[in-house]
Amino acid sequence: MTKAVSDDLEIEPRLTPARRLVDGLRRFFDGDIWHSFKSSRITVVATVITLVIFLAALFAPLVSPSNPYDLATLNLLDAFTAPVWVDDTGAGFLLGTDDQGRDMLSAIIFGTRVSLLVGFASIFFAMVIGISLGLLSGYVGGLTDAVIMRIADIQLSFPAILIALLIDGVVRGVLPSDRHNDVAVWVLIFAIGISNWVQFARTVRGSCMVERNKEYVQAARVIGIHPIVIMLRHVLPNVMGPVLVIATIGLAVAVLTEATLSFLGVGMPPTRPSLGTLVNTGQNFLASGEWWIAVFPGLALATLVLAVNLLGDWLRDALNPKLR
Amino acid sequence: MTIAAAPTTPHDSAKLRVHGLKRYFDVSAPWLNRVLEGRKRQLLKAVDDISFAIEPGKTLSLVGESGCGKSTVARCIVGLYRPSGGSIDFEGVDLATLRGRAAQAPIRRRMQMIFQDPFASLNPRWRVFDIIAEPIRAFRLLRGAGAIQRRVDELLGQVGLAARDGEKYPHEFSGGQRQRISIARALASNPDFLVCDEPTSALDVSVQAQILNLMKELQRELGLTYLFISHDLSVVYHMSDTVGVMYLGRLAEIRSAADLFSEPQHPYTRLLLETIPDLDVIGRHREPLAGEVPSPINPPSGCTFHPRCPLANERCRAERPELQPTAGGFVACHAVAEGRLPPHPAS
Amino acid sequence: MGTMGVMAAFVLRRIFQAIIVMLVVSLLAFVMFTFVGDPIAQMVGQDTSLADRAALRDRLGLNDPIILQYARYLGNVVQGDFGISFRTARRVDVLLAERMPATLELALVAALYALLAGVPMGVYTGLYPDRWLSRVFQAVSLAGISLPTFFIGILLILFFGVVLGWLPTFGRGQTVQVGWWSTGLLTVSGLKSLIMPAFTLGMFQLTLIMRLVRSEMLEVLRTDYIKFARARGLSNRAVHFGHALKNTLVPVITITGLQLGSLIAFAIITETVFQWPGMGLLFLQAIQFVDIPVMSTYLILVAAFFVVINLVVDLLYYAVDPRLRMDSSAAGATG
Amino acid sequence: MAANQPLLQVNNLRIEFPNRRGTLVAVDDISLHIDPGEVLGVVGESGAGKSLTGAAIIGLLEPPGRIAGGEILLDGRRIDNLPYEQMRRIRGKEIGAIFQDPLTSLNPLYKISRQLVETIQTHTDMSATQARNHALDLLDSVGIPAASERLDAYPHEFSGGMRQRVVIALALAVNPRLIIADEPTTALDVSIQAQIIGLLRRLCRDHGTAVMLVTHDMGVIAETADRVAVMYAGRIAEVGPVEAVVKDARHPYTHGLMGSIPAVGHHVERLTQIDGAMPRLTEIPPGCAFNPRCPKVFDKCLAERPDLRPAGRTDVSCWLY
Repeated sequence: MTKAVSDDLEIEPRLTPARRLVDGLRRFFDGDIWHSFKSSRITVVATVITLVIFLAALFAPLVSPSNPYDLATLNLLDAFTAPVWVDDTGAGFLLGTDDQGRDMLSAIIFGTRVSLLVGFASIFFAMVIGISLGLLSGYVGGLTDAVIMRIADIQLSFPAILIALLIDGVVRGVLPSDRHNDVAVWVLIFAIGISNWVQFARTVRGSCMVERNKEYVQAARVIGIHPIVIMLRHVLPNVMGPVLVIATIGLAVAVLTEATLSFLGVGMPPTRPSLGTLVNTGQNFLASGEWWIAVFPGLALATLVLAVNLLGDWLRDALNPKLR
Repeated sequence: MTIAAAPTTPHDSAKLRVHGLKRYFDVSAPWLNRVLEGRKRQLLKAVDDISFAIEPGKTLSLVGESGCGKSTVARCIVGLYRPSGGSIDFEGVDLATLRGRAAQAPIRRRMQMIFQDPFASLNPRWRVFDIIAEPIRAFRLLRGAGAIQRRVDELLGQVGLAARDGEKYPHEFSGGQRQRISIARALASNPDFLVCDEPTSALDVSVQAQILNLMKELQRELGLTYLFISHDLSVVYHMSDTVGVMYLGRLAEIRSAADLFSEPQHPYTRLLLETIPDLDVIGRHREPLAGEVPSPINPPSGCTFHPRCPLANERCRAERPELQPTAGGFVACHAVAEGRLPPHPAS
Repeated sequence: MGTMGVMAAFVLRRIFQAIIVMLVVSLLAFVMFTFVGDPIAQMVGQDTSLADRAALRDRLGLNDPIILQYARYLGNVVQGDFGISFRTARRVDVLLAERMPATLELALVAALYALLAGVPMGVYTGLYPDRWLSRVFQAVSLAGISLPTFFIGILLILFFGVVLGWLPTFGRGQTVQVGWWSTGLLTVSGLKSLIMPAFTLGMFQLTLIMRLVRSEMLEVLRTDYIKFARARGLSNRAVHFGHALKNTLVPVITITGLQLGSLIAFAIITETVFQWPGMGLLFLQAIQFVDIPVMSTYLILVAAFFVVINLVVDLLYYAVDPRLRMDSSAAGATG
Repeated sequence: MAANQPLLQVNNLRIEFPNRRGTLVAVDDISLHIDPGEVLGVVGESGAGKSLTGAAIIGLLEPPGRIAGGEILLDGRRIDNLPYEQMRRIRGKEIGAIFQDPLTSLNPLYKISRQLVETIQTHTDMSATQARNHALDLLDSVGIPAASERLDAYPHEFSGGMRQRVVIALALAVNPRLIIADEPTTALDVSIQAQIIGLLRRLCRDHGTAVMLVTHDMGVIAETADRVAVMYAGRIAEVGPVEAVVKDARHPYTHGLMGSIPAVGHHVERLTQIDGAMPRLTEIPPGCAFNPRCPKVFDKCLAERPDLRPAGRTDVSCWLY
C-alpha cells in the first residue's frame, strides 16, 4: 500500500528553521510592537540618535577629526579655542578645544566610546548575575530565596553610586596607587555591575514566581520535564520582556553612574577620559569663561542617556499588556 | 454493578486506586507572630483521608465548592503535590515507590492532565506544534522531525483542528480551540488516564458542549479513563459514571451518578442539587440555605457540615461520620446511618 | 492579643531586621577597616623600625583573633568611637558631627521640595494624562532622569552664578551656631547658597516620585473599585482624592522612603559640585586618600539613616493599609 | 408621563472601538427596553457585547470605546449625551450598578461604613448620623448578620458572598429605579450564587426596582428574569418572555444554546453543539453574523442582515421568519 511506503519516508517537517525565521519576522513587522514603534515619532527619533551615537562610538577612529590620545597631534597653541561659531581665529575646531589644545569633538567621540563600553559591559555583568540569582530564587524558593532577597534588600538600601565609590575606595586601598589607572575600567565595570544586579534579580524572581504557578509550567511538570529545562525553555522566554526593559533603562543608569564616578574623580583616569572625566576637567574652566570644555561633553552625555531612556520608556509601555 | 469505592475491595481491576489520601499545607503564621500572639502551628487539611477507585474506561468526578480540595486531589495524583499521607496506586503500582524521574516516566506518560484555564495552560511563546510535540520529545516516543510532524498533525486532526494550525501561536486561537490544543498535548504521549481539572469552566456554554462531546468521543475511541474535577453539577451529571461530593477536604458521598442524582442522601449533596437552576421550572423561587463554606483552616468539629445542616444533632457536632455503604456507593452522614434522613422530595 | 499582638510582631520583626542590616554593614565596615591598606603604615613615619611597628600592631590588638577584633570594633562603634582619620588625624566622630548639619539641611530641603512638587505633579499627570501641562511635566521628568546630577549643577552654576551672578557658586554662606548645630537656614547668604544645591539634589528624586505617583495613579484608576465608585455617582473629587489617592499612597510611601534615604548618599555628588562642606564631600576626599576609618564610618552612618527611615516607612505603611493589620489566620485558603 | 412608558429605552445603540486597523463595532444597532420593576436578562457568550451595553447605559464605557450611534432614554429623557456632571447625579441615584467581582469592587482601604455613608450623602441631604443609620438598615436588609458590629469592618474582613451583599447594599443605597447587574454571581460559589440571586430578586421586587441582569448563565436567567435578550456578536438575536425563549426558542443560535446546556435528569449521550466559535469583532461576516455556524443557513443570510421581527412569542432577527 502507498500508505505503508509513505510511512517509511521521512517527510520534510513543515517548520524548518528558515521558515520559522521568515514567519517570525513577518509576525514582528505585522505585530503590535512594530506598529507602536512606527507610530511613536519620538521613539523613532530616539532610536536614530541612539544608533548614530553607537555607530560613532564603534567607529570612532574613522569618524572623529583627530585622535585625542595622540599627543603628537596636539598643539598647545590651539588650547582654549572656542567653538567654531564663537571663535574668530578661524582655527576650525567645531566644538572648540580644551586646555591641551585637544579637539573637543574628537574627545567626545572617544569619550562616548569609553562610556558605552563600561555601560554595556557592566549591565551585561549585572544581567548575568541578576537573572541567574533571580531564577534560582524564584524557582527554588524557601531559604535560598530568603537569603538572596535579604542580600538584595540590604544592597538596595545603598545607592549604586555609594557602592561603586566604596568598591573603588577598597581597590585603591588594596592596590598600589600607580596600578590603579590600569585597572580603573575593570573596577568600574565590576562596581557598576554589582550595584545593579538587584533590579534584574527582583524582576526575574517576581515574574518567575508568577510563571511558575501558571498551568503551562504545571503541564510541563506533569510530563516530567527537568526543572532546569523548565526554567530555561519555558519560564525564561516569558520573563525576558521585563528584563529587556530593565536592561535598556539600566544601560542609561550605568552610563550615568560611570559618568558620575568619573566626574567625582574616581572613575576613568584623564589618560583615558570618558564623558564624565571630560566634564570634570572642564569644570575647572567654567569660572574663567571656557564653558564649552564642560558643557559639550555634558550635553553629549545627556543626549545619549535621554535617547536610551526614551527607548526604555517606550519599550516598557509597548511590552505592558495592560496598556495595549 | 461495582462502584469500587470501598477502600478494602480485594480483587483489583481498578485503573487508579486512591487510599486514605491526605495533603496538608502548613499555613502557620511566622514564628514571631505565633510567639507573640500565643497561636499554634496551623495546618490546612486541604485533603483529609480520601479513598476512591476508578475502573478502566470509566469517569469518576469529584464535585464541590472552591476550597473543598478537589483540585488538590488531582494535583496529588499527577505528581504536582507530594501527598502528606495515604497511597495512590496506578494499576496496582504504588506511585510513592517510584523514586526519581526515570522511574516515574512510564507512569507519567500514561497519566496526563488537562487544565482549567485555556489562556494560561499553553506557553504563549511556543508554537502549537512545539507545545504538542513536547511530550513526544520528552518521552522519546518518536524519532525524526518527519515522524513527529506526522504525529502532531494526526493529534491536531483528532481534536478537530487543522494540521497547519500547528504553525500558529496560542494567542491566535479562541478559548475552545486552545482547550482542544491542551487535549492534543495531553494525548500526545498515548496516555490511558486523564485528569481533567475543570476543563470547561472557563468556556462559554456552546463551546463547553463541543469540548464535552469531544472528550466523550475520545474516551470511547481510545478507551480513556477520566478523573473529572468540576463544580458544575450538570456537567458532572453528563460526564460521569461515579460521582464523589467533597466538602472541606473529605468525601461526603460517593456513588454512581444515577443513584446520586436521583436520590441524593447527604444533606450537602441535596443542597448542591437544590442550587442547580432548572430550566424546566421558570421563575422557581428557591429558598436558599444560608451560610457559607467555613475556613478549612479551622473546620467545625464533628461533621464539618453540621453548622449548615438542617438535620444536625449533638452527635453530628461531636463525632466525625465515616463513609458507610449505601445504595450504589457510600455516604458519610450520621442522619443517614441513623435513618433520620427525610425522603428526597424529587424521588 | 489580636491586633496588638500583630502590631508588636510586625514592629519587632522590623527592628530585628534592622539590627541584622546594621550588623552586616558593620561587618563590612570592619573588614574594610581591618584588611584594606595597612593601618600601621598610615599611622607611623617612614623611619619607624620594624620592631616598633610590631609593638604598635600588638598594642592595637591587630594580632588578636578576628572575632575578638570585630567584637572590639563593635563595642567601640556603639560607644561612638570610630577611630582616627588617617588624613586629618582627628577623631572621625568629631569630623562627621561637624559636617552632618550641612548635609542634613541640604537633604531635608531637597526632600521636602521633591515631595511637595513631585507628588502633586504625579497626581496631575496621572489624572489628566492628555493635558498640555502633563506633557510639560513629563518632559521635565525625562530631563530629570536623563541629565546627570552634576551636569545640572554645572549648568546652574554657569547660568545663575557665572553669567547672571545672582547666587553663590560654592560653599554654604554664613552659618549660625545653634548649640552644636551650625545652621545656614537663618542667614540670607546661607539660604541663597542653599537654593542651587537643594534644587540639584532634589531634581532626580522629584522625577522619580512624580513618575511613580503617575504610574500608580493610572494603575489605581483602572481598578474595579474606582469603576464601582463612579457607578455609585461619587463626584470626581471624591473618586480621585478620596479613593484613588489613598490607594496610590501605599506603594508610593515605600519607594519614596527608600529614595529619601538615598538622598544622603546622593549628596556626595551635589556637595562636590558646589563644594558644600558636608559629609559627602568628606567621604569623597576620604576615598581619594584611602582614609579607611572615615569611609567605614560613613558607611555605617548611611546605613543607620536608612534603617531609621525604613522603620518609619513601614509603620506608615501599616497605618495606611488595614489589610496588614489583619489577623493572619483569617486569610483565605485555596482549593 | 405616560403610564406605559418604559423606564429605560435603548434605540439603535452602536458602540465602537477605534483601533489601528480600523473601527471595531462591538455593539451594532441594538434596541431594547425595560419596564418599571421588570427584570430583563441579557445573555450571551463572552465578547457578545452584553457588558458593554450595560456600561454604556450607566455612562461608564471605558475609552477608547464610545457610543457611535443611537440613543439611551431614561423615562423618555436622553441620558447618553448628558454632560459628565449631570450623568454622575443619575448614577447611583437613578441607575445603580453591581459588578462581577465582589473582591475587587470595594476599596480595600476604607471601612464599609464610610463607603456606604459617602454614597448616601452624595445623593441625599441626610446628616452623617442619619446616613449611618440608613447604612445600618441597608446592611441588615441584605442579610449581613450582626450588622451593627460589621458596619465598621474593612472589606477584607468579609467573605466573598458577604462582600457581594455589601456591594448590593451600596447599589441599592438610595433606592435607584434601575440596577445594572453585570455577572453578579459569576465569581461566587454555586451555593452562594443561589443566595445572592434570591436576595437580589427579593429586594428588587420589594422596592419595585427594575433590573438589567447581564450574565452568561442561562440558569440564573431562567430563575430570575421576566424577559430575555440573547446577544450574539454585538447584536440581539432574540428577545422575548423568558419562558418562550427557554422552551420555544426560534433563532437557531438560541435554540442551539439551550440544547448545549447539560441538564440533570435528562441523560443524553451527546449534547447539541454549535460548531465553531463566535467570530472575533474583526471577523464578523456580512449578512447575519451567525451564518457560518448556522445549520439552516441559506443565500439571503450571507448577504443581508436580518432585523428583529416578531416570530411566535418572541422577536427574532433571522431570515427564517
